[in-house]
Amino acid sequence: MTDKLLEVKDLHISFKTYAGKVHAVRGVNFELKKGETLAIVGESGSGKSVTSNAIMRLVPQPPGIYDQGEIIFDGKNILELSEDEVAQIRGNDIAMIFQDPMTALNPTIKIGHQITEVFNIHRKDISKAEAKKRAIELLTLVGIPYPEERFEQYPHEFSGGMRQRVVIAIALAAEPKLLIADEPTTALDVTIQAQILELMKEIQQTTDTAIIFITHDLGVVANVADKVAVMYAGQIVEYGSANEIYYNPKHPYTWGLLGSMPDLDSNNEEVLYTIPGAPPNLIDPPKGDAFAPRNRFALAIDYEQEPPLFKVNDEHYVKSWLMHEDAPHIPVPEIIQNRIDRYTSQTKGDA
Amino acid sequence: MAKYILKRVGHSLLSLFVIVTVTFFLMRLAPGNPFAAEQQVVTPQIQEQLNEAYGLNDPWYEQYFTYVKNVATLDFGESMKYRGRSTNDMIAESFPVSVTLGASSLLFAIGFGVLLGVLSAMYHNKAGDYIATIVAVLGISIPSFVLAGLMQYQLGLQLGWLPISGWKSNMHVILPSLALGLGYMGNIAKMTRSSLLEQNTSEYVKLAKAKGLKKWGIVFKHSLKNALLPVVTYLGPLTAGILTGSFVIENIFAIPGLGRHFVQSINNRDYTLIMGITVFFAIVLLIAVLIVDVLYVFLDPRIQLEGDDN
Amino acid sequence: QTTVSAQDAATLNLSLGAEPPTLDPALATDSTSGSIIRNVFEGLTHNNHGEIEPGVAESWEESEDGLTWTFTLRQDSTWSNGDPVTANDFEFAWKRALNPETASQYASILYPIAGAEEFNSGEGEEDAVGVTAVDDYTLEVTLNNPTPYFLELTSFYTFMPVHQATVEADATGWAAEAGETYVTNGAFNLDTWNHNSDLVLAKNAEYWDADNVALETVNIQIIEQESTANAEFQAGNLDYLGTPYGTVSLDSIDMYRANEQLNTVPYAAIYWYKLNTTDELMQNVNLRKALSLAIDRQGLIDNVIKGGQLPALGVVPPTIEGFEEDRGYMQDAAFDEANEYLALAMEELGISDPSEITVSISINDSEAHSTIAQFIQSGWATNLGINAEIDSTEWQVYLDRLNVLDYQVGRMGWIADFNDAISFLDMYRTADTGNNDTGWENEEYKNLIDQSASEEDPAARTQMLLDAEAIFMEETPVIPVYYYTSNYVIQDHVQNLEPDALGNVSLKDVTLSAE
Amino acid sequence: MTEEQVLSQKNFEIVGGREEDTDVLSEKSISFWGEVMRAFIRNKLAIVGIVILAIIAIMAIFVPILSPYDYAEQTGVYNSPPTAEFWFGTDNLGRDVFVRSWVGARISLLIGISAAIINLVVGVVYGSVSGLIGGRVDNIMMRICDILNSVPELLIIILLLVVLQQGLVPMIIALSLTGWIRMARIVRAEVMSLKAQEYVLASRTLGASAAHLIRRHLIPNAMGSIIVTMTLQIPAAIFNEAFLSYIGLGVTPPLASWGTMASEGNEAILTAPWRLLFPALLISITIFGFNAVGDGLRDALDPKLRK
Amino acid sequence: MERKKLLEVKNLKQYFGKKKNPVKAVDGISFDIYEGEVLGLVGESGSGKSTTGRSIIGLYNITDGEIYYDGKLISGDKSHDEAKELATNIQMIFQDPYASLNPRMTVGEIISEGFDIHGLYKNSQERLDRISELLTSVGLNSEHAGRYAHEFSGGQRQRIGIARALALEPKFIIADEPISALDVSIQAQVVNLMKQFQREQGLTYLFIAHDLSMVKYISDRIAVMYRGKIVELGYADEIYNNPVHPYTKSLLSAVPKPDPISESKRQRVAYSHEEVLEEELATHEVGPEHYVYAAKTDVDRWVGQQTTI
Ligand SMILES: Nc1ncnc2c1ncn2[C@@H]1O[C@H](COP(=O)(O)OP(=O)(O)OP(=O)(O)O)[C@@H](O)[C@H]1O
Ligand SMILES: Nc1ncnc2c1ncn2[C@@H]1O[C@H](COP(=O)(O)OP(=O)(O)OP(=O)(O)O)[C@@H](O)[C@H]1O
Ligand SMILES: [Mg+2]
Ligand SMILES: [Mg+2]
Repeated sequence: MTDKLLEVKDLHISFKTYAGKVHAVRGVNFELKKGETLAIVGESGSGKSVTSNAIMRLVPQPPGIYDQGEIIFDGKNILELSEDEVAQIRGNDIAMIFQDPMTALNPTIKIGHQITEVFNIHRKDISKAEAKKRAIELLTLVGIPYPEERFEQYPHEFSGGMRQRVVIAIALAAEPKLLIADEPTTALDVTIQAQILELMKEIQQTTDTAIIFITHDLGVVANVADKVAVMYAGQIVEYGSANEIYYNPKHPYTWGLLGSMPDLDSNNEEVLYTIPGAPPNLIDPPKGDAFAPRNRFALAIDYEQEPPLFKVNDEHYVKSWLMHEDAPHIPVPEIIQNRIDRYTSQTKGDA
Repeated sequence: MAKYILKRVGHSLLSLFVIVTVTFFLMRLAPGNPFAAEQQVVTPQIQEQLNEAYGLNDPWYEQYFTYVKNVATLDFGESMKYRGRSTNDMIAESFPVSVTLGASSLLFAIGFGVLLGVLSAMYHNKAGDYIATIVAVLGISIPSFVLAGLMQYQLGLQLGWLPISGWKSNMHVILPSLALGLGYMGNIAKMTRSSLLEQNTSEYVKLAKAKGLKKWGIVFKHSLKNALLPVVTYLGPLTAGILTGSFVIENIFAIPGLGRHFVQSINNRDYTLIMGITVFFAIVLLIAVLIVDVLYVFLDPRIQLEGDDN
Repeated sequence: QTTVSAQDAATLNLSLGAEPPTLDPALATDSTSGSIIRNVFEGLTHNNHGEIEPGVAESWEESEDGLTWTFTLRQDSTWSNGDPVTANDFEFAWKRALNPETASQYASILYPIAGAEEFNSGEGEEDAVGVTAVDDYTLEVTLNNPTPYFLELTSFYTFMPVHQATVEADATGWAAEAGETYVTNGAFNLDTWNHNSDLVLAKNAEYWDADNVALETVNIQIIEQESTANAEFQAGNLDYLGTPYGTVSLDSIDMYRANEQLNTVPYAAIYWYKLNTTDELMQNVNLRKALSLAIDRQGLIDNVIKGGQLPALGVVPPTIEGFEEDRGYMQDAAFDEANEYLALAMEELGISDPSEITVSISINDSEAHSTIAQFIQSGWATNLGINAEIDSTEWQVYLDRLNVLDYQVGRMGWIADFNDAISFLDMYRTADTGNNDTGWENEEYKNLIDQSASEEDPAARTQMLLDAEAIFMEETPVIPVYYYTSNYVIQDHVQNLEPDALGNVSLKDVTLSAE
Repeated sequence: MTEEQVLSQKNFEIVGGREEDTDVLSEKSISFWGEVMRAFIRNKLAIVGIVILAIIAIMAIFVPILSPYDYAEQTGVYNSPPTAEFWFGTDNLGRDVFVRSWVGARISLLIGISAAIINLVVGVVYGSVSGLIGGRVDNIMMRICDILNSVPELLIIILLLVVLQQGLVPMIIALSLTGWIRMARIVRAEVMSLKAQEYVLASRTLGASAAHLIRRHLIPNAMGSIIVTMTLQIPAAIFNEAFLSYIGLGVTPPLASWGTMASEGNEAILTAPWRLLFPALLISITIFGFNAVGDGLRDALDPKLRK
Repeated sequence: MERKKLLEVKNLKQYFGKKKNPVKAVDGISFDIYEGEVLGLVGESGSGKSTTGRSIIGLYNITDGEIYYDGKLISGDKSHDEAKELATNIQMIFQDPYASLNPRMTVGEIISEGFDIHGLYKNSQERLDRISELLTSVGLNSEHAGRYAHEFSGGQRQRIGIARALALEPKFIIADEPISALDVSIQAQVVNLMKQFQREQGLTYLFIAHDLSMVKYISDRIAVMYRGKIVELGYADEIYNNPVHPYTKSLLSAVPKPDPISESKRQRVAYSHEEVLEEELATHEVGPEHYVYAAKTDVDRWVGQQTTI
């Protein structure tokens, strides 16, 4: 109980557009403990960013509307706080790293100032000199060489990877309890991505920060996550520990995600597993299971009724009628099973 | 930087040369002459004397050459209409007046324009936005001579709050500055608004919010400066234009500024004065644009001056 | 501000419609400059509403043949730098104005003087010019012909003396600024000249007649926009509005008349439409007459220009002696007669329908001219059934067009420099005369003008000019429209400020009553 | 357990995906302009602007046809304030200011729209050529613009009006003399950024010529800015016409434009204020209308501001 | 087996910016592409991959070097007709499915743009048939021709891009990161489609990507670029199993794997660039058709290390 840092309950968020009301988040539940990393995966438009922005109450209003639900952080419902109280939490208790390192920094303000600004806002007690010292420490921490010189430079003098590190440094400045990273590496090279991931893990180990990590790259998730939430069309369709999701995936959408990316050991003769079609229109979400039209194993009921969250085990929940006892047993597709087997045998072999 | 400026000055001199040439020929192609008057007491002989005295009988290339030489030495000679008065003196006298008027209306335009722009961006699509936008567009919509006339009549004559015309005290600056600045204010407000709105959807503003900055903090510490960059580009030529005087406003308020000289010199075919003012205006414009470009480098660290190899 | 200082009490506030182009008497060409020069300089004589009174000259004598004038100068007239004003200053000034190097545009006004035109044209000698300082206080002038208006001319600004040493020190710059170098001899000194903004005249304490000068200070604001000047007058910041210090604009006349503020006095000036008699259409005299007769001048005056002007049915204004009465050349708004002439004209021109005639009225851009042109255009259309177009061009272009006879009907105004009929008639002596612009000439007319120049008997001379005018009106190379009036408004506490027939004001005589 | 009962075995048959469901596009094809239109219609100020302009256009078309007075007709009622007969009063020649105002509307709008069209054609061609070719050519072309901007416009206009005689057409040409530069600059900037777009590169890899690129890709995509600029250049031309009228270079009388009427009325501000008021009001309202529409279009065209 | 060289790139250089201080986007690279194969091009961001592709297709005036297509020199100044001719042989698929389709054109117009430029299918029925044929072949249907690109999802858009590239029936296609901007679930659709065309129509690809796992999956051979140079080139398996250049090793070590256990054990190999004198650099064959571009001494050292591991 005590180490439960964040709890999201039945969160519904929609956007008013003139095409209609977009139901971007449709009943999301999860919780997060101190020092834990939750990865949220899912394709574009599935509501990952909206969910994470909601935690900092950054969903723009208008057009966004918090329809329903609670976000309890440190015992307080973020959605009910005043604007000033939320501002107090932002950047201080909860910090965020954005996807695009190229545009997230103000191009006309020196890097150093963009970091020390956090102290100006939240730690009025810290002197200017002290703030500068800490900023330089942070730059060192995120692995930026010559931090004193870099402190005085502008964002355009930094490479993409370095800018992303600066963004991380800003996020870390106030030693937040929760760090939300919204696709922090999507725009980066694999090598730089790997460095950033290492950096984040390292920091987490020293500061015991909880992390919400948003991505659509399952490889990255495998690297960082303790728990994984797979989102589809505004809902979490599969939720569980990383091992469960990777080695015992149950939801056909998760299969699709796993199967569609080859790995370095894949046989290039075989055809990649694909999820046909495109995600549903969230203005008028389909009845039943939103994934059904793209699901080759869709059941008749999928078109009628929304599936409940089935529990596979304590660490694994799946929102699919396939988990129903009456449903036919569908084995994990071969290509994915093969890979799982390969991984697990390797592991065994190594062990 | 120095190299860049030098290069720019070079370009400007070239432009100046072309401007001088074009103006010279335009001017001489236009019918009329500086000595025309309704009561033509000027006999052909006298006309001849005048032409001789002002070198208007020389072949065009000689006259052109003289002009270019004058431009090079920045001495334009004596006005043809205001006899005995040197063109340089006339510019030197009237420019400070225009600068005072221009600067005060610019100050007004920028101050209120930015304020209105910020207000309407901050209350985007709310009442505040509509009110500010309407004020801005109204400013743009009223011809300055109409506005000037109305203010003169209402504030000057009817209410007696401010002087109607003339150029004597600080009070005399107020009405003309308002009349001159209101339109620019509207434009600046509109530009600030749209550019600020653009900034507000940017990622760095989101990051600033995520840092815990409040609404106004974000505007003043982050987005406003960036939003004003396009406004600064607009200000370059505008400043040059506004500082070199507005014929309409100066005429209505009887202000001894440069703008009046400019239009009158053309009407009078006062060749030396036309030339002097044109060159002067071009120089001010070129300098203003240069200053804005250099200023831009300070405001926007991303800009690398071409020709400035680190 | 509870107390009004003595200074304030003797201050007059005026406006000028433009910056005076020059304050050098020899170079001035316009009434704006004249309105200042007249008050800071003093010529041999004063023109007090047609009465020629002594100025620097105490007395004068005209020879029997009217060719020699001898002026005796007063000895107490001094320059603002203390030097006495001498006959030599006049001789110098006049010869300077005539000197081709001075390039004075108004030199021609000195041409009645013997040898003047020759010298000015570069053909004669300076010494041959008929003006001599016999001694310090005696000036002798020899004329080409007896010139009845010569005495009046001596009050004109080109005839003002200048201070030789000053002018020689800086021939072009001496009159460019107020201050030491601007040495004058009039009732006022130029105290301040903020170019394009305002001038301040201050009473000249050394002036010989200073005791009779009431004003201490005259502030003259330069205000181009008529509506601004109007507003300033209504706000009480100007004491007078009217020739030559600003104008009562067309649009405000009604208002001032309604307030019973408007004053109207005669003005030796005419507004006329010149006709290009070399034009295919306009060479037809009957058409010219038709056009002239078809104008409702009184209607124009009453409804549009409203300044109490007089319909011009001749070319010499009634301010001029011998021309006071209507000469009966034609009727105003004689539409029937106009149509008769038009019928004749059409026959001659081989035109069957008036609508085939299109006349182009050229004007320069100006609201007043355009208003009048539109009234006349509309009148011609309704009364004659012809088409009229208005061709409005920029001022300089307009003058150019008139000069080269590239027009059909063109507006012009003429203001007499001296109150004599010749001022209106001389320019049509030949087709080449500077201000003719109509291409018209008439042998008989020319002869009459030439004879009048040497005629010594004033009555006979007037008759010659009347005859000339009759010929002119018969041929109608110009359509007279109206004789100007000077309209002015004035604050109640100002007295003795009224423009004369030439549109001049003498500030020397102005007095103020306590408010 | 009620739910359980509903769930029969049949419900759990595999029926598979309905791929076609997801690939189906929305019923109605929404073109880019359709989208812009929708955003535009939601902008209240812009709609006000459109309504204003529509009313003015309708009045300008019909009033001179239906009015009992001709615009040049001198009724004999001089300087009358607004009455039941003369809604906007009469002027110093006794003409009906109402009908003159709407004839003036025709002239001013004609001048504004024609000048804007000339600016459009010249500016778009110049700007897109300059932007597409780039490099030295661009540099020279832009310098020419700079120079044109610093030669006194009035001098050029006077000369032009002299050469071509004063009138409507020379007026329009005079007003577009430097107006196109703004358009050219904007088009150039757009083209510079558009030409790096992948779809332009794609077209180039297909072997497209410069003319093809300009016609098919660059201009259509710069259209948004072009239209916005144009809607803002119309009022600018109306304004400049008023200025030229003020310095006496307006249309030839008895024709009226708002500019000539306002500048004449300006002199009568103390005595016949209606002569200033109505044309000035119409100028202001129209310019307000164009600005509102232009701003609305700009907002509608900018997907970031579109909601 | 004698393979036919479809494309030969010799010492290609592409510099940008000022003469004095140029950005050397591509700095002297040489490689061949054989008919029917897929050559994968990987490397860090900014290493010059896109520039290479664009130089080949003639979007830039190359600074130096030669490019031969089917034995014909295609680099250097070309007439408009030659450029058009080239367009029928080489086509390109772009990275960004949003930016690469003109938002003001319908899908049909986009696909048929090449026909207009080349004056093909003047008959409107033929043209419609061809458009619908192309749409069907990429898994869309002919009714989509009248729609605008923004009405489609990313994957569908990329298929439209492919259809456009195929419209002129080229033999060689440069695919510049055709899947990086797509959702994971949709990447596979596109890759499958591209492979299908390779099989069915014998297309040759230059496949540019930074996702090594996808590149390895689709490519026959792989070239690794680093700072404007190709540092390693060889068969896909060879590169993967026997990387020689430390940059390649570093790259491989950084590729994430959807496997938590191996991820938790993963050791990233860092690479730090060492400046080597230009003259010392050369291409060395370290295995069968496996080339490394480096100084001789370095190569020897790396190969030595290779065996010891
Ligand atoms: N400001 C907004 N206005 C309207 N709709 C919005 C807005 N922000 C998000 N949405 C909608 O909400 C849905 C979820 O968006 P969200 O950004 O959370 O997706 P995501 O999972 O983060 O996708 P990505 O991987 O592309 O970042 C989308 O359908 C999007 O269109
Ligand atoms: N048109 C251009 N002008 C100037 N520099 C350019 C231009 N195009 C590319 N560059 C520069 O050339 C270098 C190589 O760019 P290129 O786009 O080829 O890299 P890339 O390998 O495709 O990278 P990415 O993976 O980010 O697409 C970069 O440093 C880039 O900034
Ligand atoms: Mg997102
Ligand atoms: Mg690239």
